[in-house]
Amino acid sequence: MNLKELYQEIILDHGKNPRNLRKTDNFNKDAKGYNPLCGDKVHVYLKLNENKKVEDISFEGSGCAISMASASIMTDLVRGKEEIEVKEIVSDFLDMIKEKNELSNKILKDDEKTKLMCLSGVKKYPMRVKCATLSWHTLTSALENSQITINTEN
Amino acid sequence: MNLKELYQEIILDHGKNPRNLRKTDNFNKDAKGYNPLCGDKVHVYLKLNENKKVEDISFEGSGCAISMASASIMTDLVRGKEEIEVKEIVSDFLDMIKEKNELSNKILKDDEKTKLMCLSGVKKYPMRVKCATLSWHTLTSALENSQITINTEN
Amino acid sequence: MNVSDTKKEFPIFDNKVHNNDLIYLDSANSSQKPRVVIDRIYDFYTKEFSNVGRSVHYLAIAATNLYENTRVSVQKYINALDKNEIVFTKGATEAINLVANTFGQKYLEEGDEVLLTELEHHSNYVPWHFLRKSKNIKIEFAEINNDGDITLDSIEKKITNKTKIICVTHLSNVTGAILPIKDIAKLAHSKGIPILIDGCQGAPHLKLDMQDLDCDFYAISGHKMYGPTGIGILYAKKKWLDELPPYQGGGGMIKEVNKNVISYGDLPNKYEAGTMATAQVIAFNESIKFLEKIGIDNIEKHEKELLNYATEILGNNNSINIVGNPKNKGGVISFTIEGVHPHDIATILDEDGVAIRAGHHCCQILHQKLGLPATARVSFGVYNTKEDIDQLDKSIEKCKNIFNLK
Amino acid sequence: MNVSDTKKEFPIFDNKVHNNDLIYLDSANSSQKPRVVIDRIYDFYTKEFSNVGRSVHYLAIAATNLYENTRVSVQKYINALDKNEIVFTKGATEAINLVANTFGQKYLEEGDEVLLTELEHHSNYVPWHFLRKSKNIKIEFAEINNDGDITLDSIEKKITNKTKIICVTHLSNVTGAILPIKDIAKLAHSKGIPILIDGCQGAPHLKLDMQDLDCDFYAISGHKMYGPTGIGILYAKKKWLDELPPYQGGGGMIKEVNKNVISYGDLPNKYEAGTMATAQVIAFNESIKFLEKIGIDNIEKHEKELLNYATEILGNNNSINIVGNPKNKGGVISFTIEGVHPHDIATILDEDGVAIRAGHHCCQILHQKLGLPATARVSFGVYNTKEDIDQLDKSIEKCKNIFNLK
Ligand SMILES: Cc1ncc(COP(=O)(O)O)c(C=O)c1O
Ligand SMILES: Cc1ncc(COP(=O)(O)O)c(C=O)c1O
Repeated sequence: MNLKELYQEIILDHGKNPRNLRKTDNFNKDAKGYNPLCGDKVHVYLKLNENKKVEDISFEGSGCAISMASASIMTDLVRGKEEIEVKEIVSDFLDMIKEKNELSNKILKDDEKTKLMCLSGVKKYPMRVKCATLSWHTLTSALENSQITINTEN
Repeated sequence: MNLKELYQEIILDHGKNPRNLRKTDNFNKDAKGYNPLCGDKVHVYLKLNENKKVEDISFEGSGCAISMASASIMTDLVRGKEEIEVKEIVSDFLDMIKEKNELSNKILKDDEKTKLMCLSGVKKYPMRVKCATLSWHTLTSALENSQITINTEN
Repeated sequence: MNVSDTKKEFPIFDNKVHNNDLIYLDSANSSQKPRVVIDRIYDFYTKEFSNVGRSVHYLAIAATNLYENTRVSVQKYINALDKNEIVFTKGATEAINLVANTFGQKYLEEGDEVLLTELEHHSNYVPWHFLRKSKNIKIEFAEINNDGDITLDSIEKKITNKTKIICVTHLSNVTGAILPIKDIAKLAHSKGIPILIDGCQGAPHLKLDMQDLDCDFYAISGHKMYGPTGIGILYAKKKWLDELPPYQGGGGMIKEVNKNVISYGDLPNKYEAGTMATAQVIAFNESIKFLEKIGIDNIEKHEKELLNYATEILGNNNSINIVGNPKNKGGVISFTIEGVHPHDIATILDEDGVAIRAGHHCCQILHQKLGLPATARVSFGVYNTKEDIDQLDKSIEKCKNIFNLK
Repeated sequence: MNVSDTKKEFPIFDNKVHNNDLIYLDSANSSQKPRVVIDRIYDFYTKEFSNVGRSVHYLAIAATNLYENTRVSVQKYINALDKNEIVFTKGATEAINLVANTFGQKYLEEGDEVLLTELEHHSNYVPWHFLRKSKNIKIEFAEINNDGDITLDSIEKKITNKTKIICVTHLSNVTGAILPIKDIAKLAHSKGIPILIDGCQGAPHLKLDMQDLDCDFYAISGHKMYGPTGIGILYAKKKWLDELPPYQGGGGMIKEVNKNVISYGDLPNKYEAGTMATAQVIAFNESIKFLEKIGIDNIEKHEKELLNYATEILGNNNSINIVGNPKNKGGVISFTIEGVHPHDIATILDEDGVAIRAGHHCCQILHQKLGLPATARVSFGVYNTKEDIDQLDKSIEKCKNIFNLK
């Protein structure tokens, strides 16, 4: 049953008790994401240190279980990574959600990848893909310091 | 065949050589008629004398055989009539075109009525009824001295 | 026609969704179409198609007559005085834009006020917002009370001597509140203010009598009224249509055109520029006949029963919070479940074939006021049954199970 | 598909008109619909209907995908760079109104000039006239030459440093003249002026390549392109759609709404307020596929053959005067018969099942210039054959007989 794959325990857990749902003190990068059709909102805050390493990452926002869990898992996994690694993880995740069957990056550990793969259940729910990817697109935008609000409608 | 009824010789004759296609000198009533969809135009001029009798009536304009013949026959028939008689003829004609099978006024002579009945062929051509009635509506408007351009669209 | 049999008239219900029967509870979004309407479109295109009004050949004459017949049917259905008070548009949104644009052009000046309510759909707010930007007018919002209701009082409070038009929904697409339109019209007219009704949710479900309501403008969506997409209706009192300028310019709406001046056609042409949605207008006549056959009284009764039944069932569910409790309510229930986001509810219900809507329903002002980013909404049409609500109830239970709720 | 067989694809031709076969020569007014398009509408309403974009249930997702598929098909068909350069409207008239309104708001000021041609349809004149009234701009008309043609030269002559936009038809719906769009675009762009093409008659009959034509705006009518009524397309270069303000306001076109400010959605939503003509857009995909299957080169060739054949036959008839003699001509012939008014011609032809149009064809400027109050017009579509023209010829003879002409 697809629903069981979509709403795995780990998703429900992160959805209900999202990690890193706060605002990083002295963040130096941030971006907002918005899905105008369903009203999901996310604001991602990053603190990169002088070595371009993610010293802290957090988010604020509201949304469905999928979007909250996705943001929660994402922030957990990229903390401590270098900027260039973060970008690789993001693009690997987005590729996986769009077309690939697995993650291919060499940065995350196997158990971390397993955690991330829990989000792959949305692939059967095209309208919910946006929920899973909103925070990731927003993270990219924060890294690029672009001023545009990310809009997953398009 | 309906077409033969529509385009009787008398219609073709009046359509080709419309009587009273000119502008009455010293007219004291006039009105314009217009059919915006097909572009038919008519301008009716009247000279009523002090006894409210039609001393002269004429028209200018362009249009199809039906509309030209109708204006031509109309102007022929109402010349010399009293205003009140003209109104009766007009409403009798319009009733005939719309629903009745014959003319019931007591003003026109039988041969005049026969002439007028030649226009009844349009009854089978709903889109052409407007062509036959445009000049008549315009005559009414001239008598009422209304400033509105008659529009047979409605 | 017996209202309990109407499901059979809708071919869509012969189809399965995820191997389940379709339980369609999203009619406030768009209604399904009865066979008579679909067949009419088919027949028109296969046997009778032509553009209207412009040619004098057989098909064109027939199409023109059919097109105008719908105007008369609508006139009668809503009890308008004149068939030319019926303007065809592409939807209710366009109908409201038409009024905002032309009324704004002619009557609104800097500092003037337009009075809306907090219940309004974006389609009855954004067109007025355009005037706020272009003409520097002000927009005021009558406030909802704790029940999610708009009272006459809340409207009266916001009327000033600058208020130039009052624009309110007939039936809220979120709380289901039915507004006291007749009283609002009386109040407004006593102060010389015209009123516009967003009738999107009113038209398919309530008796429409323009003489009784006495509103100046009433906007209708065809596709929510068992009609095709791409057609809407603006009812407006003739004096407004005579006085206001045209909205769109093009073929069919003119009288005479030359290089320096243009004169506009009479009603109804003045507001129907270009080739209209001919087939849709013609098929919409079948929607009206369909509604007439069932009878609006029967529809109101049927939907009230469904509403009561659903309210009882959902109300008995501890996890469910129904949004608003208006005195007079139509067949719309918005709700939230503590601990489950509306989008997750919608996805889980969909797996059982139960189609509902989740989101802000184009009513962000209201959701902000309620402090809710989104709600789940069920809404009824003639084809719904109590069994549909039983299935809804079961699927909501499933939803709670998945989210480990009691 | 062989173009000579296409008549069979159109169910309308199974019907009789006044007991005669239908000879449809009024495609410039509106085209007939192939079975694939009609069936698609039927199937969509009976099996798949839902509103697009707003709900997350199964039917809504499917409808949204189908709707967006049409956008991509249109993009490819006209070779636009980006699918978001395709805006769905209710018709070409609305598309032109959209541009006139938004471009006018943003870029036109008192004294500015808009350059049209004497060939323009009212739909490409009245929307600009509105700006003449509201903004005090000027409208100039490039003049036709003796052949009823618009040359590059006649456009160049009227360009001044006040010219802000040039709006021309692709193919005249009266003389059939095909305008040198590519050259006009080059000329205009060399002076920094954008151009809008009224593509109503171009789109169904000519190869469309937005990169080659390089126009800024291109307006299309779905119903003239073998598609349903109630749908049109505005192609616009992305930079314009990004820069111009929205046209209609309502649900679906917003980003965030609160009581004081509203932000608008990104493309394509920004210009698609309210519920769109969902079924029509979805079915229009079949029109595009139908055209692609035949191939636009084959269509151009077929219609050119018909044009040549008809021109020869009508040209041999002494009583007939063909209007205009443009160098490059599409499948439209307007004519007059000395001594028979066009409306009488149309009525007499109709009795034989031959459907043509008579009147000013929404081109009063041109008819004034030609000194003709009305003309008769035959226009071709993929389904026409040489036999149709033979019947036309016979019926014209009958017409002359009735009017006692030689
Ligand atoms: C050249 C031209 N422009 C514009 C239009 C208007 O198109 P529509 O009526 O589909 O909006 C037409 C069709 O009547 C046309 O032939
Ligand atoms: C209350 C209300 N107003 C306006 C609209 C807009 O109607 P449409 O999208 O048919 O133009 C809707 C439907 O979404 C509605 O529910």
